[in-house]
Amino acid sequence: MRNVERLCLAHFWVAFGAFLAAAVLGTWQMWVRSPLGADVGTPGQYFMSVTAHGVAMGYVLTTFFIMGFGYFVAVTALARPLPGKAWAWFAFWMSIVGVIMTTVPIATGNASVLFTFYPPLTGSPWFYIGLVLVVVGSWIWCVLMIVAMAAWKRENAGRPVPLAMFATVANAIMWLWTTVGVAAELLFQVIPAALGLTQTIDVGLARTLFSWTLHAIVYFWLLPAYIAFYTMAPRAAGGRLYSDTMGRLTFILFLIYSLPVGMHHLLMDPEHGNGTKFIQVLLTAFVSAPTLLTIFTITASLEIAGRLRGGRGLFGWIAALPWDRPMVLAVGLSFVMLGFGGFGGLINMGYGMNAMIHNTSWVTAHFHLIFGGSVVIMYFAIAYEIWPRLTGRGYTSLAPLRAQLWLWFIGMMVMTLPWHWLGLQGQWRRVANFNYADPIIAGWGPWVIVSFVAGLVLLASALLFVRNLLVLHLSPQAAIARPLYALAVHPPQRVPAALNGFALWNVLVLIVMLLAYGYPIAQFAIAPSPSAIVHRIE
Amino acid sequence: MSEPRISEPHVLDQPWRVWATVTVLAIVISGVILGVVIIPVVQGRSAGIDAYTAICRALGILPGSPAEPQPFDRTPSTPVSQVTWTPEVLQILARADPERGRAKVAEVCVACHGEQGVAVVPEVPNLAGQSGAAIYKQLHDYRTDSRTHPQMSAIAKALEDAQIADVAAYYAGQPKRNPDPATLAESPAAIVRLVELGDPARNIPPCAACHRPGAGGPIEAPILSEQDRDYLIAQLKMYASGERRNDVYGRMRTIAARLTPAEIAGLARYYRAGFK
Amino acid sequence: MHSDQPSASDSPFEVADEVDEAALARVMRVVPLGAGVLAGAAVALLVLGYLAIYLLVFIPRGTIG
Amino acid sequence: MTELHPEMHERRILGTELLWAFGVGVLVAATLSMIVFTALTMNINPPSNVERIDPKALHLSGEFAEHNLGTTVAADGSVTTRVVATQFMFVPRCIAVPQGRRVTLRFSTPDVIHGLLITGTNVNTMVVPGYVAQVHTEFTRSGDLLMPCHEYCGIGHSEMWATVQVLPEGEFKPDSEGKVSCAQR
Repeated sequence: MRNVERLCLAHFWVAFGAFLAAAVLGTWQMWVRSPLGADVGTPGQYFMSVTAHGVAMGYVLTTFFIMGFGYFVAVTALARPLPGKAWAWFAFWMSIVGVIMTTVPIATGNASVLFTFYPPLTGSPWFYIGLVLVVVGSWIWCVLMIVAMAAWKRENAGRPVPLAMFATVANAIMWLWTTVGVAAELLFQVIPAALGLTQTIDVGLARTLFSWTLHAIVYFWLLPAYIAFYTMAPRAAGGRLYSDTMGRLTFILFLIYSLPVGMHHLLMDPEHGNGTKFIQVLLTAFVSAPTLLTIFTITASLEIAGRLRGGRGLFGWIAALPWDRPMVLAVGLSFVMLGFGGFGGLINMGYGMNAMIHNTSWVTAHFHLIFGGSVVIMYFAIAYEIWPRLTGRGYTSLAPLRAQLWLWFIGMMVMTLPWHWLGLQGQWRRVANFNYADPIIAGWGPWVIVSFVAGLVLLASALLFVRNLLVLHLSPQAAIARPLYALAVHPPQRVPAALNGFALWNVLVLIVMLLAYGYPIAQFAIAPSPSAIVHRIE
Repeated sequence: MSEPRISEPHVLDQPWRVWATVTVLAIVISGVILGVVIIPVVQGRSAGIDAYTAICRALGILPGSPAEPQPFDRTPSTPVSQVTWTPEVLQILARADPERGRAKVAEVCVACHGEQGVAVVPEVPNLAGQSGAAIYKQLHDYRTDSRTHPQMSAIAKALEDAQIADVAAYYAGQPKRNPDPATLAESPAAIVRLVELGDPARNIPPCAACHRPGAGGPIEAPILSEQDRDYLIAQLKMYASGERRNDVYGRMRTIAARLTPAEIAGLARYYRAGFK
Repeated sequence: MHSDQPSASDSPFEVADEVDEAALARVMRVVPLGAGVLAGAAVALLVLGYLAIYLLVFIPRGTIG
Repeated sequence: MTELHPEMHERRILGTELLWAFGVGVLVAATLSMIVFTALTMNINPPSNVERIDPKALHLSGEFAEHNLGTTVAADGSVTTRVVATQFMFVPRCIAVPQGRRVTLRFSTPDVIHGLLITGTNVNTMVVPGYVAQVHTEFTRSGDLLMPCHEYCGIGHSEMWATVQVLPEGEFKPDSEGKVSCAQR
């Protein structure tokens, strides 16, 4: 096996190993919360599990998957060797060390602060330092992606960067901007407190810095799915990408709008005024633009494929699509979940309306649908699509792959729809148990059980996913039938510099971030909030 | 990336630069005008708040909503404890000297609390391995009469802040004896449940959420393992009746009032466990 | 081909696909009508749902400020 | 492709995308205008109150000292409820509020981050140490409601909730000091 393939597979297996462990924990948590689990587990174990679930899904699965996928794209889309492969391995091992440093305190109950930290609660310093190492590892990946694209551009002056790589670099640059907030929070506030160097924390500032990261990080997780939508799905369906330009514009819009919107996570917070909140709500409304553009462009691309396959009439092309191919099926299921999740997100960003659902199961449902549903199902599809190319082996049957995708879709929908309903009734988040004797809560019980059963379905799907990949490793060698990346209906010959690089957009991000976050952060220097004493969970 | 390439079409690029910048800035500026000026000023007008105040409130420079008058404060009152966990107090605790504390203990405390913090008189708390902050808080409260005791009030009043910290540091440094799991297993399931899970139906949090080392609860929460049984029963009863009230915001008064006498006895037995 | 390149020889994006240009030109006369209607209906439903929740659930629960 | 005027073709594609983008813009504007309209006409805002208070000395402060907590009716008839969120309970644990009257709810915490909502209403705020969180609202229906802590505040978080009694006008009776406590049931 050659080096880059080993590099990609190493990243993917770490990601999916963490995913499987987190899936088990998530299912267990739903059991504990349900009326069936009244005597299962202690709150200490529950919050330990929630911390591990969040860290594994949000930091390990995503970061490792995205790094591995980025290396794959850099080599395949640019058709040139990866620059700095030794650095890539260094970043991998550094991130592995970070994961271990983070996992140990979680497992011993010394870091039950959830993956979103909540200072002035603090856990073991190793927990945070480990996470910093993972982030620094991902920074190396970002630099490698930028270097790879720059090298390609030098060698191919004037030609448009392949969309897959353009999007990957957009994600890398976005991630560099994104991590500034959490890095500042950890390095200047939380880690000194966890080490005992400081005894107090300015909590308002910590929350504001984390909000800087909190929304854009989700787009960092999301972009691989969009890369698959634009560059893989049209070809898998047998068609072409409707518009390459819109693809570029979409990823640029994500870079600009995913960052200055994090304060919509703080709409219910007391440390900011209405006006600064409103500015970011307005910007949040515009972050729906790249997604809505994508929905249209990709649906049009699929329509091309369906009509080429003989579909007629207004909607006849839908039935004509090759739904037996995992990538096409995943895109379809992903879009359905994106629709429901997007609806939940619209409500979340509703300024005052956020009060109706803030920190209820509605929010949990929203991000499980968007990330756990529409994004992770695309991680599956990407894995299924490129695993044969990494191993040189072929699937003997696609049926278990389809079954796994359907199970994931059904499980996610059945789990999250009751959560939306319960959230609307005020079921709150992050609790180890509910008092089902209370008349208000009693009625929630059956729905909590339904979502627990759906959690079992999700667990079955997660196991089947790993099984499908393991089976492939044992399958016979096979030639790969089909190229991966889609052509556009009009493959771009020349594109404006603005759509072929990020200089302009970085300047715009800087300006917008100064406008959106400048005063909200500066206010803590102008009039610091009275600090809170650190509470150590160790 | 910053240097435009020779063969990239710059003619096309110019409008991109201009229009992208104009669009993005127009969106942000319309947000500023709407959110910081129009909405608060209109809201303030209907609530009788002047435009300047409304805009300051929208920015977070002045407290309150642009749409509502701010309520007035109430007069000050007698707090149940004078202790505040400021960095300065934590500094005093951190700078405490266990050796000076040992001398003070030998002079004053030893008669009841024992040299190593193992009580020699009934109904007196064991202090070995107790959290320093907990000891500091109680002594300080005796000194300010937030908590009263025939002997302790007088003793505490004779101590200075730094001496209290020294004594606390000394006892905190005495070896903890971890509860013996075998003894703990003999506790009734209902009591273990109360400790680990609390009672959701009665709104009682688990004891372990605060009273275990490193639980992350209130700073002053004492560690309860190996505590004297009679002492615990007496304190829980005094909390329940309101006779003892130096727990800030009534955290223990509320919980103790919801415990049955049998549970109080069971918890006291549980926490004595392991003390041979 | 460089040895670092995965075996699939997934080539750069220009690799020709199986799409017949004449057929593509034919379907492009209709596309994106179906997609526009489908995506448009879906997005319109989302916004209608948003307005419905705003007016029928949020406002009746009491205004906040 | 070449025989079908690719330029025209490409322009048509971009045209449809622009048309779609215009539609998207209209819908985004529709959602935002709902927000702006209700903000202007009904004074709807997310609860925001940048009012600093020292969490370390909260119990010494006049306003959030123990016996000032709960619901008070001022001389001018305005109703203010003060609640402390602490590990792991709300103080007081039962809150009486009037139905159909403007109420100002004020919260603060001496320790860590908490948050709260009142089921079936729009009352929802984070309680961040260092600040007084404030919600102005009107309870539209009477009855007993739950007020749980909805933000992770430590191992005992799950057992942290209070009850809110929304009392009809006749039952909401302040005592001589203007205080209103929960009805014993």
